[in-house]
Amino acid sequence: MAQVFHPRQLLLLKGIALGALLAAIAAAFLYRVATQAPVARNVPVEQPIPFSHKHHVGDDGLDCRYCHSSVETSAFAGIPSMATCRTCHSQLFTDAPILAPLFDTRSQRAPVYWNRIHQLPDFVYFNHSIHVAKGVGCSTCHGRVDEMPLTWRVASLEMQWCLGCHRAPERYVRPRNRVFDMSWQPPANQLELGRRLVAAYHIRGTRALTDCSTCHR
Amino acid sequence: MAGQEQVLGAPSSQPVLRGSYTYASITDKIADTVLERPTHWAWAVGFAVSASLTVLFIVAMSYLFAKGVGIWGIDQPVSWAFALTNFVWWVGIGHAGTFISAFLLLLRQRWRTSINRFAEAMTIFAVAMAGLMPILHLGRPWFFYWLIPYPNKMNLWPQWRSPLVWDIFSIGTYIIVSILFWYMGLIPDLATLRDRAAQRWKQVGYALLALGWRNDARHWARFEIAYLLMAGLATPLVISVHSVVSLDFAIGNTPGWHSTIFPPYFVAGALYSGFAMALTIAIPLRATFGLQDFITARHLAVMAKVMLACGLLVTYSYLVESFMAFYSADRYESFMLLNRMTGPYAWIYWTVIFCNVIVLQTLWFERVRGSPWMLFAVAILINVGMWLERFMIIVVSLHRDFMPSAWGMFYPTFWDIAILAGSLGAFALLFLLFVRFLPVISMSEMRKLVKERRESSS
Amino acid sequence: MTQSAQYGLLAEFRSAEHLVDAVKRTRAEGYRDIAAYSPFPVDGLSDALGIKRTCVPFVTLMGGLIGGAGTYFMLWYSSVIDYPIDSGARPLHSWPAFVPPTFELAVLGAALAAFFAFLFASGLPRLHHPIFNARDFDLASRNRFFLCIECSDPHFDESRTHDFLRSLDPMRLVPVPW
Amino acid sequence: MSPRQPRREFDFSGVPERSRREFLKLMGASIALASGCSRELPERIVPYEDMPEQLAATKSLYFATALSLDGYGSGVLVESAMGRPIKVEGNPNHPASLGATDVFSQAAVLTLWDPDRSQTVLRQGVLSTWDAFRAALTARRSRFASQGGAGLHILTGSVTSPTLAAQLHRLLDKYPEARWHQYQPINRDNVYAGTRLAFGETREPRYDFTRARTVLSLDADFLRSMPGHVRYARDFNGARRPGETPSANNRLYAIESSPTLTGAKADHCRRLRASQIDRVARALAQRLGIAVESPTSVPIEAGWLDACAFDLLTRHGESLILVGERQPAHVHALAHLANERLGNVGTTVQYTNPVLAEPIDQLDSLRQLSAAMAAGEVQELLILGVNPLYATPADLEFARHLQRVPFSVHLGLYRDETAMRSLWHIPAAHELEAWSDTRAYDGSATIQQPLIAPLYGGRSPHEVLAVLAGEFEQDGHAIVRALWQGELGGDDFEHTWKTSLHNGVVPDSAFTAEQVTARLPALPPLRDADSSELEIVFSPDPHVHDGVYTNNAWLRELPKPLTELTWDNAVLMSPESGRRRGLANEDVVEIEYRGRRVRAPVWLLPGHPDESLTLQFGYGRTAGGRIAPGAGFNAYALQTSAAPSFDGGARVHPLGTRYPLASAQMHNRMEGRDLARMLPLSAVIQRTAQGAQPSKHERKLLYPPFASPTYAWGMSINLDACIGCKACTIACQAENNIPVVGKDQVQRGREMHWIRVDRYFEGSDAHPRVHFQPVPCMHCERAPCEVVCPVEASVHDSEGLNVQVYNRCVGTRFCSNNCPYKVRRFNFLQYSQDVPSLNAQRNPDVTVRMRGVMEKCSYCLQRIAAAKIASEKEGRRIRDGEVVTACQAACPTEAIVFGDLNDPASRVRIAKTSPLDYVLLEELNTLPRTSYLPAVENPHPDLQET
Repeated sequence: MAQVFHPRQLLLLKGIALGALLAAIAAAFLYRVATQAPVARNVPVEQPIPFSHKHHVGDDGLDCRYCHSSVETSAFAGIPSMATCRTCHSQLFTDAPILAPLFDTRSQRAPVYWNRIHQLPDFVYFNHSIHVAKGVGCSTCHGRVDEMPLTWRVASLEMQWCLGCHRAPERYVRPRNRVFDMSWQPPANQLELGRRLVAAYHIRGTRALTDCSTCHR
Repeated sequence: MAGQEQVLGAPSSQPVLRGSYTYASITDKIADTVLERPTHWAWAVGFAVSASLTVLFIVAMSYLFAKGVGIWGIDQPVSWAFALTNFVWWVGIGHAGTFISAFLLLLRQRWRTSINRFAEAMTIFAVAMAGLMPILHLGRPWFFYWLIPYPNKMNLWPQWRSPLVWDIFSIGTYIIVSILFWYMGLIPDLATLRDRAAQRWKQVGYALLALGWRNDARHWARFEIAYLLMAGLATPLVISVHSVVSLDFAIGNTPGWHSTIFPPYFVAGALYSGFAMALTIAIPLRATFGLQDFITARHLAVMAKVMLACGLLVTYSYLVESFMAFYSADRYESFMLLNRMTGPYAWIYWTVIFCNVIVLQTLWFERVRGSPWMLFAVAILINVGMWLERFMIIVVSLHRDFMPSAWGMFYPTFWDIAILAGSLGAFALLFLLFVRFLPVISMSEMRKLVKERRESSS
Repeated sequence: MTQSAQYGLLAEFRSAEHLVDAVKRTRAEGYRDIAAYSPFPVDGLSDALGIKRTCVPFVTLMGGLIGGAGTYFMLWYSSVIDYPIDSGARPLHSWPAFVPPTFELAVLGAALAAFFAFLFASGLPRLHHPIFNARDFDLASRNRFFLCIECSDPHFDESRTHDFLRSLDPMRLVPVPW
Repeated sequence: MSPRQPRREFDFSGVPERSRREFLKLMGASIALASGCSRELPERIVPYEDMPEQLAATKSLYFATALSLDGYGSGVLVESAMGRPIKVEGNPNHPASLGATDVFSQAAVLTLWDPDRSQTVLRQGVLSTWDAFRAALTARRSRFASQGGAGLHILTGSVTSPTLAAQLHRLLDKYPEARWHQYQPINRDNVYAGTRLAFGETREPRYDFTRARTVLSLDADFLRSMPGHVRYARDFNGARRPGETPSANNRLYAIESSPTLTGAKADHCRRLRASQIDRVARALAQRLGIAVESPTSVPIEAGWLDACAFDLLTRHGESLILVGERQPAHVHALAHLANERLGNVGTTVQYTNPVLAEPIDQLDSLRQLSAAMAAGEVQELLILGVNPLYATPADLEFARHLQRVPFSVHLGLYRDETAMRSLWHIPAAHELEAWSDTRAYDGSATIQQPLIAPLYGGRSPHEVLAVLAGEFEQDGHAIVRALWQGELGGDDFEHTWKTSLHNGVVPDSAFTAEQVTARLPALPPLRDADSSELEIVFSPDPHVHDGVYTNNAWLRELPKPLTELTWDNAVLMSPESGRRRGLANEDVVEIEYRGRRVRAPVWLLPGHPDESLTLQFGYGRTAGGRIAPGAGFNAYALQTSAAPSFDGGARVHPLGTRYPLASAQMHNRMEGRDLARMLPLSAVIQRTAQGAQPSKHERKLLYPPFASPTYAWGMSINLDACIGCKACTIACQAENNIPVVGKDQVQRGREMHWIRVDRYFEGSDAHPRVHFQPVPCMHCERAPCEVVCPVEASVHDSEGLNVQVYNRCVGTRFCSNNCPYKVRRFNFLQYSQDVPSLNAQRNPDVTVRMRGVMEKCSYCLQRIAAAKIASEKEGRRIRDGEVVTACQAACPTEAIVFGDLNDPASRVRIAKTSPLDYVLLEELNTLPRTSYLPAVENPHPDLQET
């Protein structure tokens, strides 16, 4: 009887097995990538008008609510109408070519299509107003927007990310008057402060905050 | 041929191995079925039929995935029907294989030796068919993995109190353990095939599967212990699996489901239908491949006896179910029973009773147990009867439960039947491939049987 | 040394009894690096070879315990600690409901452990082995019984061992090349 | 969701800024629209050019307007999400609504967004334009103007609109030879004729059930189909709250020729053929002391009539007799006289000026038009909002005569039968798209304001008439406003106008009661009492009415009261009549009547009078959308102008074939189970006096339920108040984006309604007692569905809601098997269609479910969440009544109460403390949060019904 396999063939076999394993891992990784949110995290997103939050918020000191006017009253923070932009830009930089779409919307009825950065699945009902009312700051979820020339997304917006705060709001809440403060940093005694604020703002307990019905309807 | 065996006298007095075989001749006979023998015409016909049904199965599954379970006849209130019936039926069939290979091994029943291999194959293919059904029946089958715990971005877990999760665990465990057990038993035989294969590709294939088995006494020592341990594990497992399957219903509150007798009732029913299927397969198999010396009339008779015992347990369960419906004085329970017997699906109830209780009684007669083709007919009827029994438990209980305003009927569609027929075809196809490529009888165990017979005769 | 050219000497026997007898005598002669090959498990052969008790049962037990305990812990942790959810007003720690999965995974753990312990203890898979170089060794999976004395044995001496094996009355005696 | 092209802004010149509606799509609203659970696609955001005031994204606005049925208006508040009208609620300020609605109002938004609506002007079936039509009409004007309008005929339905009436009158003033015809298939001819017989002048009877202790209904379905029925149902049940004031309970006697909800709710109901009711009315009148000749044989036991008459007489001034629109004028007149004798005029019944602007005999008007057309006198015919080719008596042969009209114009919502055969077809604006006005049953006027610009460039009748008359002002808003400026006048008109729009009622516009004196009318000879001839009774379909809603899928799929049929109509007959002819359900018969034949499937309805057939209008359509044609049979094909309501002499020939019908309830008996309870009033009084009794089922709990520390939501359903109208079902459908599944799926038992109204018959087929029971999710505290869900898709939240997480559901359906109430609904196929205009109707706060997902009543979770967020922002608890579920809001009789069980003062908590409170299938120990109060019957002591 002879050997079925020559040692060299065995080496080849082992190589094939290893290759298959690596291919499986690569496939799993590719699947992860392919099913990611459509707009990547931490990557600035191109926009039809290269709007800079850094300039408007960081340099000019505009309040968030000047443009996102319904953030305190409605689920949706609000995208400013073109008229809002033109309150200043009817005077400033009116000739700048990059602002041309701003005027085209009126003269040519060509709307501006902003690329959406923060996008939740359709079955998730996020409400800005209640988060703002309970002391969740803009920068907690949106990051230092005042330092973003083009805006990008800093949060994963995955369910486990939401749960991270809903399970322990005291780690994130801040005083209501600092909600729109971009530069706010959690103090050293955040946990202690957070617990006080949770009590003061009547933030519901973890069980209620992690109810499925809190976000899904 | 039936007459031929009659002259040998009562089947129970026959040996478990006929003829005068040596180590070499028995090895050659079994291995040649795989390696040498030309394709039998019956195999070819069976292959063509089962392959066509498998194609139908694939078409039906594709259409199902494209359109949704609405292509079936299920509705409110009967939202489970064929798929779950098939599931329970196939799992039950699987049970006979494990029972033969593991439980009888522990009991050192020598008649197990020549039938355990194909019975285990039957188990694996049946459980594979069964395992498909719960996935097919999901509304969103692409999310079936949500029933399995794994780290996920939603921080969610399965809901452990649901018997469906227990099902995933028990069916998953069952199929893995069955495959391991079967494969482990195959390793020495794969080595034999490796050593005897003439063509290079067969040699390579069997060599890879044999993992370098050398028939070393050390291998044998570990093999025997591990095999025995696996048998010891598989035995309680097989009991637990159909118990868990029965809990899919018994945990529910539907009258006709919510019953404490279900676990033993289902296990007995599983073995009953499993042995019926084993006979359904064994009888044509031995005729086609000339295995009458190994799968003797004795084997068939013993399996018939087991079937009789299980069938009587099932009959007892029917009686208890009826008695409890009356004795509990529960309005819904007694209505459920009355509805089974006299409602729109009464014909199913009475067919079940005919197949599973009346026909069964013929097995008391040695004449029936000794005639392979009569046994075959009985086994087929019991297969049908057991499928209908599961249909009765599932559909006839659901269609009229608590709220008369929500009562309804179930009418199967073409696609219901296509899935059932397709799964039968796929099962048969797998089995035919198994018969062609792997030894249907364990050669190493048969060699040991030859030795034992020699010792006992000397 | 001759060892580099040769793996051992292989004696072929007709029956299992022959083999057991031969093994006993070989052991008595002081050989330790020996291996016996048979087409089916032969009673008494292990004892004759002096094969020690195997770890397989212990590993199986451990596999079962880890499977069971690990599962129960996972069930408890996930439903009591990680994400407690009111499901049908059942207690978070619904131990009766945790029994079936625990049992199933205990069996699974044990079965996997048994299988892999068997492979590990047997040194499998090993697709290439010098013993396959021996002529007619394929009969070991059909009807013949073999005894191999390996060159690595301290008592091994080409001619002396050859003579000894000859004295066991084998059907055939062949060298096993590397 | 892929980016939507913004639509052009609509021109609203002249429309006040306040009601300016935008149609730009912002993503907030579209979040919920894409199929709920699929993978996300990149989205884009299209901002407003100028953001309208008040219109914050994702916040709904409500506008008051009115929706009309047969001309009569009912006030509604329409929810507008991002400028899209998505849901209709009742208007609490409106007398015909008091906050509730009927099924038609709820379904109006679906008609609005119906993609099958007519979208273009057609000339001879070929695409044309509004401008071309205007030119053509202007050209015709020179012809009829020169002849004083001779040859110009206008056909409308019942007109209550003051503006439309004024326009028509102006036109007739200008062209005195022109003719205005009115014909509404379901009309008030008999009612008005009855008042003319009794009082000598046309009056509108108006009932006040709050003061009626004994009510006798003669074929009058005041709970469900008369003008004002929503209000009547509320008032009737308001006077019937046995749990609160048992002794003040009212008693309802009903005699009906076709089973109705009124008969089903009656304490004593008798089913007679329609022609027999005249006889009963006379016998009763005689017992009440009116000098009529007593009929020789009365088809009803003397004891029954005696008891009824006794109750009517003893409740002097607190009783009421009302007669259905089907019955001939002299029966109405008898009832008016009887009411006067009983002292009821001024208390339980009042007579006002007619609500219709021109209360003519409509059948006669149609006859005249038909004759004029036949004679070739009609040169121009404008058909405004009606469909006479389909919905007119067959013997008038409208279709044939229309061919002789050289210039015919049809204004309608659909390309229906009339549209296809008219020279011109103009798409009509929906009531929610156009300015108009309407009057309610009591004369209260509502100015209808548009919620959205016409989706398909539809026109209102006002605009068409303005073009016809060549008036200067052709804009709907200006026309309506001009009229009311004239009516209301004054310096503060602007204020009154705005108040009227805001409140949905023009102040003080209800008609005041007129003085009347009744006289005994001359009674025609009675028909042969022993006639055994088969009678035929015509009736509007309960859900598609006279055919106006045949293309409304919600109404088509809504199970009809009593029959539970969906999608088709059927000939209704009694089981006994069916047995005599060897007929079973779904058997097709040919009905022969006055030489005309119609084939129709049979449905045997317990409680139907023997030897009588009920034929319902609205089906057998040949045009008018995608789902309207091809279902059921056309009852108009048998209707004649000689006997438009009922007649004898029909014959039925079984054909031996079958036509499958889709019934939503397959089994009609309770099988002795304790489901829908009904108690006699005496038992209620006794039980109330005893106080709460321990349940006969001992509550033993191995595990106590989890606490609901903040809110504990619960619902109480009063079966006594429930009239089985199914407004709850359709309101829920509109609110919760519940898909329509189609007839085939309903036949398979796959309908999706989250709240169904079970209907059980008890007793004999001839005289069954009828039970109604709305069944939403019970929200069991120990929910059987949750335990068996393998993926935590069905779980409890901390407020005790049994929530279904669609995006987690894998569709095992075990929960449904394990739900003893069978309230779960499964998307067996992809039922939610991705049709742009239907997507626009969807509620953005509710996930649209995809196939393979289980769903069920959520207690309107989205409304709870909205209230919770609002209250938390204000730092307070949710108030009782702040969360109103859709079913509760729609219910005309306030049968459904919802609220927080932790609040000791909440209405639901109080309702549940009643000793009569019970839960379904209590023995299963599921601890439902939804509980029931039993129905109560208040029989006359002398009448022990069998």
